[in-house]
This record gives sequence, C-alpha cells and structure tokens, in this order.
Amino acid sequence: MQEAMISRAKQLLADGAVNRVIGWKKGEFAYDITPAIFESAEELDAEFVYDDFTSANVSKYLVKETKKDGKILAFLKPCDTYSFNQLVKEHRINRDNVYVIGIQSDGKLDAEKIKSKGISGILGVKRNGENLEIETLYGQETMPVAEAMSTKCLNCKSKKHVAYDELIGEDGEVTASDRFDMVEKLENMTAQERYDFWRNELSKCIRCNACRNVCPACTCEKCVFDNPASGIENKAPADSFEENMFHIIRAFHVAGRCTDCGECSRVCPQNIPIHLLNRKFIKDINSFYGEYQAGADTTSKAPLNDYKQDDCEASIVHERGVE
Amino acid sequence: MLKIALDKIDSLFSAVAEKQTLYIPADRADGASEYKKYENGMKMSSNLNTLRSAKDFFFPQTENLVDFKMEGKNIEVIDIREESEDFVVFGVRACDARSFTILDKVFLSDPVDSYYKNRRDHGTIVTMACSKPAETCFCGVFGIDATEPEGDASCWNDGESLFIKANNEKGQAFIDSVSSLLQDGDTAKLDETKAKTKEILSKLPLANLSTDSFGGDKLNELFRSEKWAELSESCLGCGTCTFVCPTCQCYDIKDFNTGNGIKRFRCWDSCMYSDFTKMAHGNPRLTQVERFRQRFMHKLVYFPANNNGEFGCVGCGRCLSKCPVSMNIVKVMKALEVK
Amino acid sequence: MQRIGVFVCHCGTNIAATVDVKAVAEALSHEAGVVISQDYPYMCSGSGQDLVKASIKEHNLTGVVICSCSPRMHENTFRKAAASVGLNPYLVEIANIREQCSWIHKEIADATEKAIILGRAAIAKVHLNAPLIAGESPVVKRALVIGGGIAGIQTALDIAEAGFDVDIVEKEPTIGGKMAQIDKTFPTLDCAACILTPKMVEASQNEKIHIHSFSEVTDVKGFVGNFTATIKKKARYVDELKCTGCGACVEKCPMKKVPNEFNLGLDNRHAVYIPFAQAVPKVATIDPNYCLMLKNGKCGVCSKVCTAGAIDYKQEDRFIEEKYGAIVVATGYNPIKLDKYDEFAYSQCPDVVTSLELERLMNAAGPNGGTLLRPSDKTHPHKIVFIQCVGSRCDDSKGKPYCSKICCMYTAKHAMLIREKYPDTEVYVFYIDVRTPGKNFDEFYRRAVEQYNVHYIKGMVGKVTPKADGKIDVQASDLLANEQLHIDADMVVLAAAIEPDKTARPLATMLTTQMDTNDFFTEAHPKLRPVESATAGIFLSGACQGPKDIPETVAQASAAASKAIGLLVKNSITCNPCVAHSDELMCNGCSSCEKVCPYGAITYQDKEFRMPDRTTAIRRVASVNPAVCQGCGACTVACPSGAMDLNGFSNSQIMAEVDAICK
Amino acid sequence: MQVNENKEFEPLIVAFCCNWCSYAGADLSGTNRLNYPTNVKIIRVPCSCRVNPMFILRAFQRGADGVILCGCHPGDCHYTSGNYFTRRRMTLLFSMLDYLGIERDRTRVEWVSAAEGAKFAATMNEFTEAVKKLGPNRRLEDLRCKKQ
Repeated sequence: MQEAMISRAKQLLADGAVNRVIGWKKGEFAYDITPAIFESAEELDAEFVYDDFTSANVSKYLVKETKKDGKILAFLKPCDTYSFNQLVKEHRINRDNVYVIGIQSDGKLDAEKIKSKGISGILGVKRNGENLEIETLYGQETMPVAEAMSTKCLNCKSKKHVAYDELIGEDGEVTASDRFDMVEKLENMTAQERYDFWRNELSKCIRCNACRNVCPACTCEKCVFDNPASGIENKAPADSFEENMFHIIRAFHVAGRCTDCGECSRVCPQNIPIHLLNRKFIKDINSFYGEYQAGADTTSKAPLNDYKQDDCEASIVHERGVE
Repeated sequence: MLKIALDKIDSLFSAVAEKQTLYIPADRADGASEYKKYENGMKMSSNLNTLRSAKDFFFPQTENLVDFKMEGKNIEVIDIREESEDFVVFGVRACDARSFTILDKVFLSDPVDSYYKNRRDHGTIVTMACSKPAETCFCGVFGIDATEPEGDASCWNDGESLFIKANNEKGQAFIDSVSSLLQDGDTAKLDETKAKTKEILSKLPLANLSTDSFGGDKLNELFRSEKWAELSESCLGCGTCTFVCPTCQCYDIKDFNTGNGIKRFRCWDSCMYSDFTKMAHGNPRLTQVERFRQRFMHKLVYFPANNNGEFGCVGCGRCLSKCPVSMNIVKVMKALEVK
Repeated sequence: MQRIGVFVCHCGTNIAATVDVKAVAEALSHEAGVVISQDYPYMCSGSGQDLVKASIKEHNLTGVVICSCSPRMHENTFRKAAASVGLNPYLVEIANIREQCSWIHKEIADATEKAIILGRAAIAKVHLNAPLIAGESPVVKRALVIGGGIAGIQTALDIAEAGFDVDIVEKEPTIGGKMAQIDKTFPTLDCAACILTPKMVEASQNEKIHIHSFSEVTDVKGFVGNFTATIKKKARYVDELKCTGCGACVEKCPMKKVPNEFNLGLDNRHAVYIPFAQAVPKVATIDPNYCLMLKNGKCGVCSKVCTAGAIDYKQEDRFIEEKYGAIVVATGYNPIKLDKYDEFAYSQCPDVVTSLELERLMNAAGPNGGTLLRPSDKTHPHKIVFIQCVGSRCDDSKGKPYCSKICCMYTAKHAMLIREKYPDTEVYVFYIDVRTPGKNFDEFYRRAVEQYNVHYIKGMVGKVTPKADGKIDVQASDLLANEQLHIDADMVVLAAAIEPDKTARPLATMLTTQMDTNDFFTEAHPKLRPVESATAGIFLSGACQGPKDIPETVAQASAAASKAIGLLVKNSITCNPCVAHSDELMCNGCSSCEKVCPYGAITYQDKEFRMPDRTTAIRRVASVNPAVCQGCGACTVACPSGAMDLNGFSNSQIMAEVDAICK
Repeated sequence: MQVNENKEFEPLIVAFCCNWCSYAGADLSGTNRLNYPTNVKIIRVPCSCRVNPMFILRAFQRGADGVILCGCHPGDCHYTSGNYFTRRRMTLLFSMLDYLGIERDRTRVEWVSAAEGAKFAATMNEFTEAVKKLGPNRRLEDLRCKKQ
C-alpha cells in the first residue's frame, strides 16, 4: 500500500495535478504517527507512512487546506470518506481543490491498548497473522491483534469509500457492525445505573477539547464553548453540570451530522467513550426517523433539518423501556 | 537505609492515612492509573506513572478564589480561603518531583500565590524511584536521575522491600510518623536494581536528545525559525499536552454568575487555545503557529531565560503518548536542533 | 448604565385582589438598573399611559417593564405609548401578572411572590433589549399569474379590475385551460365555452392584462413586493403581432397527421395549428416536431400563403425579465396517466376513454362534431359503463390517497347528458360512494338516478376485457345485491383521478413555497389563510392547491386576487423587526438554517474576510432577508455555532429570563 | 427549588410557551380562572422551535426541577413547520438526558392550542405533581447555583 501511495502521489505532483499531499508522517517510535502535508517527492520518500497506526482522520484538515490556492491530494480511509462527504455537503470543504484517493484500511492499532496490557518500552510492533510481535526494552512480547485494535475499528461501520477520485487497494462494503451493542446495554440499565456510569466517565473529563478539536463535524468558525457571548462558554469543568453540559450540547450539535468516525474516543486522554453519546443519537435517529448515515451522500437532508408530519412524539422517550 | 517489606506496605499506608489524607497511584478500570485517596486494602499501581500528574494536588484545574454576594444594588466581597489540611502524595516519580521546583519558581516567587503556597505547606511529597522506564521517558535530558528522585522523602523498591529516605524536615517528619514500622536494611540488592535501571535509562530511544540548541540565549534564531509553520500544521489546538503536563502553569481567572452571587475562580488555560490571553484589544497570538510556538518557546527558551537555565520540561513523556496527533516537544526539539 | 422603569398595574381588582401590587413595586425597585418602580390602578388607561410617558421623560428611561395583563392584550398599547415620547417601542417588556398569576392563584403571598419573579424576569430581559427599527421594503405594482386556466384568468381580471398590471404566463399556445376542453358544466348544464370564452376575450382586451401564451416561468428571484421573474417565450415560429389568426396557413399545411392534444389525441391537427376556434391569443403555432420546413427545410407553404407575413422559421426562444410585487400560482391539474390500470384495458381498447376524452367526444367542437360515437368504429354506443375513483382514494402506490372531488358530479352530468340525447343508451355507474356536497349537487345527482334512470351500482369493477365482436366485457361486483355482474358495454368511461400539473414541483422550488406529499401547494394556514402560501407575496389560485370544481376555483381565484391586491395597494411593506440575523464572523455557511427556514428568507453569499492570520479568504456566509423572515427562530437552533440569533428573543435575553426565574 | 422543613418540597417548573398557541392557551386558562400551581413560571417564545437545548439545560443548572415545552399542535404551527422541528429536537434531547440517567419525567413536550385553556391548566397540574414525586433535581444541578 504505502509504496503504491507514495509513487502515485509523486506522479500527481510531477504532473502538476496537485501541489500538496496530505497524509501521515513517521514519528519517533513505532506508533506516534502525525498527519502531515508533503510538497515534494523527497519529503514523501523520506517521511510518508501508511501503516497499522495511521488512524488519524485527515479530512478535517481539508477545511483549511482547500481554502488555499492550488489542489491538494488527500488519502482517505473508508471511514474518513464519510467525514469528507459530510464536510463537502456542509460547504466546509471546497471539493474542487482536493483530489481524493480512497485507500483500503484493514483496521488500525491503538498503542494505548498495547500499553494498557502492561507492555512498556515499546520499540517496534509487527503484525504476524493474528498476533502482534512487539519488541520492547524489556524483551519480546506478543499479543493478539484483536486486543490491540483501535476501538473505532473494532466495530467498523463500513469498508466502503463513499467519495473518491480514484482508489488504491480494495473497495469494501458497508459492514453489518455491532456498534450499537454498548448503547443498547446502557439503555437496558436502570436510570441510576446509567447515571452512575456516565458520572464516572464524564467526571474524568479535563476539558482539553481534544474530542471537539479532532471532530470533523466540529468545524465551527467559533465554538459556542469558546464564545463568551454564547452564555455557555467555559474553559474547564468547574462543576459536574458543566461536564454534562459540554458533552450533551456537543453531541447534540453534531447529531445527524456525526458520521461515527470514532476519533473523539480515540483521542480522549482520559479514555472516555465519548462516541457512545454520538452513537446514541445515531441509533435514535435510525429508529425514530429511518436509517440515516451521515456522510453517505452529499445531498440528503439531515434528520434534524427535516421532519415528517407523522414523526413520533417526544413522549416516546417517557413510554419506553427501563426507568 | 530504613526499609519496610513490600508485603507490609499496607500497614505503612494505613498508618499514614490515620494521621492525614494519603494519596497513592491506583489502577483504573481502563488500565491507566491515577492518584486516589487511600482507603484500607487499596493497592498501589504498578504502572510507571499516573495519567494526570501530581501537579493537580497543588494547582488544581479549577479553584474558587473569592465570592461576591449581591443584594439588590450592593456587592459584598467574601474571602473564601481557608487553611488546607495536611496530606501526603505517595509514589511521585522523579520527573513529577522535579516539576515542583519549576512550579515553585512561578508560584512562590514574589508575588507569592497564597492558594498554591497553602497546599505546598501542607502537602508532603514522597517520591518513588523508577525501575521500568518507558520509551517515552526522557527525564535524563533535563538532568533528572530517575533512580534518585527528589521530593520531601524518596523511596526505592528492590523487589522485596521498600527503602525510604528523608530529604528535608518534612520528609523526616513523615518517616518519624511511621518509624515504628521501619527497620534498617542493607542496600546491596537495591544498588543492583539501580544499576540495572541506569543501564536501561542509557539505552532509552530518547536518551541522546540534546538541549544544546535551546535556552534563553537562543531566543531570536528559534523565534524566527521557519520550521514552526510546518511543525504546527497538524496541531489541533486542543489542550491535551497542557493539561497532562506536570509543569504547565498558565491559568485564566473568570467570574461565574450563580444567579445569587458571583464566584471568581481560576482554571487551567492552555496557550494552544484560540482565546488564550485574550484581552480587550483581542488576541496577541492570532494563529495556531504562534500559539504552538509559544508553548515550546516557553518551555525551552523563555523559562530558562528567566530561571537561570532551568528548562520548563521534565521529560515525563505524557504529551508524547497523549497528543491526538502525536506532535510533541521531542519532535519539536529534534526539528529545531542545530547539528 | 440602564435606567429601567417598572410599572405595576392593579387592573382594578383583577390583579390587586390576589397580588400585593405595592409589595411587587417595592421589591422590583431594588433590582439592578431600576430607577423607578410604581403601581397604578389602570396602567392601560389614558392616565396610566401618561404616567408611563411622564416617567420615561422625567427619568429618561432606557427600558420599561409593565407588570400587567398578557402582552397579547396590551403590548402594542404600551409600545405605542413609549414610542410617542421617543423611547424605542421594543425597549418595553410586559410581565404577565394577570392571566398567568392573579387570575389563577388564590394565596396572596404565593401570587405576590410569583409576580415579583415574573417582574424580575422581564427586567432581566429588558436589560438586554436592543432598540429595533422596523424596516420598509417597496412594492412593485405589478402581479404575475402563473397559469392561464379559469383560475388564472379570474385572478388576473380581478387584479386588473383594481387597476394593477398583470402578466398571465400560460405554457400552452392559448389560455383557457381545462375548462376550455369541457363540454357542459354541472350542476347547471350550461355550456362551458359560452361562459369561459367571453372571460378569455375580456382578459385579452383588458389593457392591464398582458398574456404570455406558449411561455414558461424559468426563474424567480427576490421576495414579497419585489420579485424578479424570467419568462421563456417559446418559439412558435409565428410572429404574434403580425398573425391575424385567419387560419390560411392551417388549411394549406400539408402535414395533417399530428395528434391533436386539444382533443386529447382523438383526432389530428396540422403541423401549424390554432388549438381551437376561440383560442386567445388567436395566433397560429408551428409544431417543430412535425413541420417539414423546420425538420428538413422543404415545404414553406404556410409562409407563402400568409398574407400577413407572420411566419418566421428562424424564430428562437426569447427570455424576458419582469419585476412583480405579487405572484399568484394557478397551475391547475391534469388527469393521471392510466397506463398502470391495465385491468380497465385503457391502453388496449380505444372505446375505453377517460371522462375528459368523453367531454371532447360529446363536444360540438370535438372530433365528431358533438355526436357521441365509439372512437373505434364510429358507431353509436348503446351501453356505456362509467367507472368511478380510478386512481382516487387509493392506498396503494398506483393511485392517489385523496378524493378527486369533481368526478362524482361530472359523471352524473355525463350520464344525464347521454340519457337526454340518446334515450336508447343504457348507462351504468360503478361507484364506491357518491359524494355530492355543494349547492344543488345532490339534487342534480338524484335527478340522474330518478329522472334519467342511470343505473348507479355500488361496487368496483374488477376487469374490463375487449371482446372479438367489438363489445367490452365489464366484470364487476354489486356490493348491495352482493352479486357478480357481467355487462356487455359498447364504451367504458374512466373517472381518472386528478393530480397537480407536473410543472408545479419545480415552480415550488423556484418560489420557495411548500408542497404536500401529493405536490399540491400548501396554504399558509389550512383554515385561516387558505389562499396564501407560507411564503409572503405568493398566493394560490385554483386546483394547484387541491382538487376543486369550477365555482370553487373561481371563488378562490378571486380570493387570491383580493389578497394580492391588498399587497399591491401598499407602496411599501413594514417588516417585523423581530427577525433573525446571522453573525457573519461566526457563520460556517453550512446551510442548516436555510434548510429549516419555511420562508426561504436565508440566502448565502461568498464574502471576502480578513482572517486571523492576516490573510483574506472567501467565506460562504448566510444572510437573512428581513422582509421575508417571519421570526420563528427555527434557524437559531439549527445553527451549531450560534451565529444565528433572533431580535427580540435573543439567546441572551431568553437565558437571562431563565436565570431570573430560577434565581 | 425550595425545600423547607415544615413545608413540602416545592419544585420549580419552567415552561416555554409559543406565542401563538400555548401562551394564548395559558392566558385562556387565566381568563377562565383555571388554577395551576405557582411553581410554574412561563417564558414566552415566538415558536416552540425557538427553544434551544441550551435553554433547557440552563434552567436545570440554575435550579429548575422540571422543564416543559408547549407549542401549537402539529400541523397548526403559526410558522407552518416550527413545531415539527421542535418535536425531533426535543425527542432526541430528552432521549439523551434519559440515556445519561437524568429522570425522564423532568422534561416534557405538550401541544396546547389557544383554545385549550383547560388542557394547559391540567397539564401544568399533572406535570408539577410528577416532578414533585421525583423530588429536587440533583442529577443536573450546578452546586454553585445552590441558594445558601
């Protein structure tokens, strides 16, 4: 993959079809990959990387990049193409200024998960079939790939590219995923249990805004939480209410727009399963208003900007299941 | 040196906890560890370091400074400061221990920050030497010896016993309070452990990172470096690095209108945020490039410039593993290094 | 610094009986910003208002809070009062301490406490009120009527009558619409042409009315009072101004085999044609699909015989642009296509016809000069079966869910006319049920049954099968007698459901008006504003809004006209200042607000902005047209960045109220 | 929210009412002297679709124990479609609050026409009772806003 991507990128640069490339850059270790922009064949050869740890979704960078002159080549994984579409739909990305190459992804790894298994001093990580061969300061370690798989990939919703100018590797299908299982599990708890679960999670929040700033749906020119005029601006979770407030409003603002790319949970330094909030909205939207996948296209009306005269009443919430 | 068998360590903890609040690193469900208030039976985490640093005990993310009460058209000012109780933070690593030298320079130099001082006065820091450093560790780069941690008192673990030594009165007081549980022990095995650790420390991937290209005297060339634009390209402008950092000390002061009064509080701020140090005229650092540069210039140039060479980083490696896009001080140093 | 005045009304004893008004005034006088707080028996009375006015002047107040009855009652009263002494009327807030306090609570203590809280909320809000100035926008004194059927004609005549210029845009070569094709009208049985054609002529002769026939509206921009429409005048290859309508060209045209759409293809016309004798404008049109000259440059007979020299093979589509203050939609209806109804053999058998085709077959100007003959063999039919609700009231996807409303009556009419003219002809009508609401309708239907012995059979027809002998086997069930029937019919007439014209949907998009799921235009309010669309300045006339018969259509046409006139007489319209506005610096240009705006008040433009990094960039930002926005606020919640806010009910104002109440 | 030893818990209810139907309905229940508790405080909005989830959370933050949203009946919206959007927004918001374990009976949407003064009063009585049963709002309050 990586070789094919580099050579194609070089070609497009050479042809003048694009003048920049957005992809990923090697780090100090096996896993600390950084999204980066490349402007020459030399840079590409030296630093471009596409491997098990290139999980960062680069589509959000295109909001800024496509406002610049010239054309940029973007490598997008299947899940990234949904974010991309959504941003095009919302006029945040200038489609004319980007050339998209859809790239196959077999799921990415999460170094945090390896470390959480007590494996420390990681120097190198290699896939070996179902297992990972991990070279550390303290000798060789192995663990099942599945256990190191990034949460967002564990219940991948689609291996299909919904937007691209060309493909490298295979295009997949929308996968029948079990991504709503955890949401259901929570729904089936009692209100008290749900409350305790979320208090425990959200009380960890340090309001670093990583979830918001990485989110491809959160591209507001100015976020209400940064805007003193909004009346709800705050810089830190000074009270449990503010922990709730931030996450409820954030999830609500991306409801019907969130493509479930899973970046929010991936980047959370406190490992809060933020995606379970967004997924709740997605699940509700599907069951109340019919299946809807944000980013699947660039034309459909977002569920919250749409209605049917016979939509269910809000009381449906009060009537259902566990109290 | 005084020691206590590892299997007796619970008795040590409960003895301390009887007299004052004790915090130890404990494991969390998600595999990370964080400081928790000690309760009987609680196990100390075997992780190298806690997710959030020990800074939080002395410089919490948010704290109330003063209250204002409003009756109709009158405003009354209420000082809500109160003497905090004694507490012990146990198991602080060498890097975090050093962070207090840095924080003290900021908060205890004139004008003294009474809120911070209050907690420093009542808090005892008991450190724990490292035996299993991670690839992200680079404390050595800043002259920190992970096997000889600072703090009020220091501890070592040789696999069988916990050795403990006081570094000042506060530390001595701590040891005295539990002396009945300690006995003298021979450090032969401990010295082996230290030696082993030292060897690993020398082999760490970041062991040879150099600070030669940084410091107060390099201000102009570093500030003007062309590399900042590219380095900051991927930065999301979130505050993760800042908030997990043991040495970041910037804060914002805000008023919260409760409806029946005002609470003036301070909370951590991040130089990565678009509204950092925003003033009436606007924001002095308009782009992420400038904000990104500010963070690293502060740690590598401005701070040493004002604190006779002391860098504003302790190499704990938290930002290396937590940055959403893995852009961090090490990459910055390597990029700006003049070979 | 705010200087707010609070005025607590006793409303006689209405408030004072359960609310301690003095205590309220006293309590509120301590609120920040309040410089005067007093009570008075009747604040809305002349002297009460004078008190308010005097205080505004004396303390030069920046805001006024009236604790009294519902704002729905006297908000305007006090706004006017404030305005009269130079305080912006929108700096007045009402705390409703009567309907929502004194009248519903008994305990004086509780009621008083609540009144104080409501007062506080109003004060908190008024602190943030901004002076608002209602904008004005001019009204172009010209109307556009889209569709030249009876609805459009009637609307145009009424508007012209009031002295305003009206343009009728009709896509066919002539105005007249469906009514022109109809033979007789129920329940009076007078001839449609006799009552329609004079109106057509009247329209053509009225110098205020400008008819664009064979034309279409291709684009509409602007807003109430100020629309700009682009009209496409399709090339008819005949100069309208020169053509006298003599018909010489039509006679001489060698191309005679063109299906005649006016007679629904039951006979043929020439390649150059005038739809019917009384067409308006009476101008020939050349059909480029058949004209030999236009197709392969050979012929040119018509131009040779045209003494007026009106023929112009080089003519091209022309686009004209015109400004209008009001637009009336009168796009009418069409019978649905019956190709999905094979069980009725419509496509297989020429003697199975639709009711509209029957109208032509029976019409004196129709293909058979008025004698009813079977299309297949031109013989006289002796048994005719009418089938009702073909595609109406269907729950399947094939048809329409609604009742087409006119079929029951015109079928009764057809049955009656046939029995009248051909007493030897048996007529059967299969119906689900007969619906005859309307003046003299039921009498009319009963006449058909009782005097004309039309066989009405409750039941649906299962199958229609053409037989070798030319007869048509109609297999049906009689629900009342509960038996299966077979009728050997000579003709079968299908009462096809009617649907809105296909041009309606794209037009609705152009006009940013709403449509229901059946593509009928949605009225602004189903009961109270039946001839206005939700979009200001757009009115609805005739069947485009729902199935209607002629009298209803004409009534609605005149109603729409009077609404349009009501708008056109104004020189300018005052806009409601409590409208949304977007903060361009925060707008993402994501289009969410536009999607939820029922009025199409929001548009986007690419504007150049100075970016934080000192560069300039083009950003897509929303702007609200205050003349169109009605101030519902849907956009303010759809906007994630909070760039969209609402005058008079801003985020900060509402939150201030919340805070004050929860204090 | 006031709790008083000798007095039973009195919840604070914030009611957002659309100007055209529900606010008029509230006026009507006043005109007809139909009682409902003083706990209910009404905020007037042009249309139910003006109500931002922020407002609802804000009310809870500041000490409301229940928040109810009233608008025109579906199909009767003065602005034709406003309450349809309200319905979707609030359904999702309430579902989320429920998901977070916040008592679902603290929030409600009710369609009240200008003619339904009786319904308005009845709804408010019923809702106030329901919230009373739940007791003070603890799960979504801001301790800083507590009255000392």
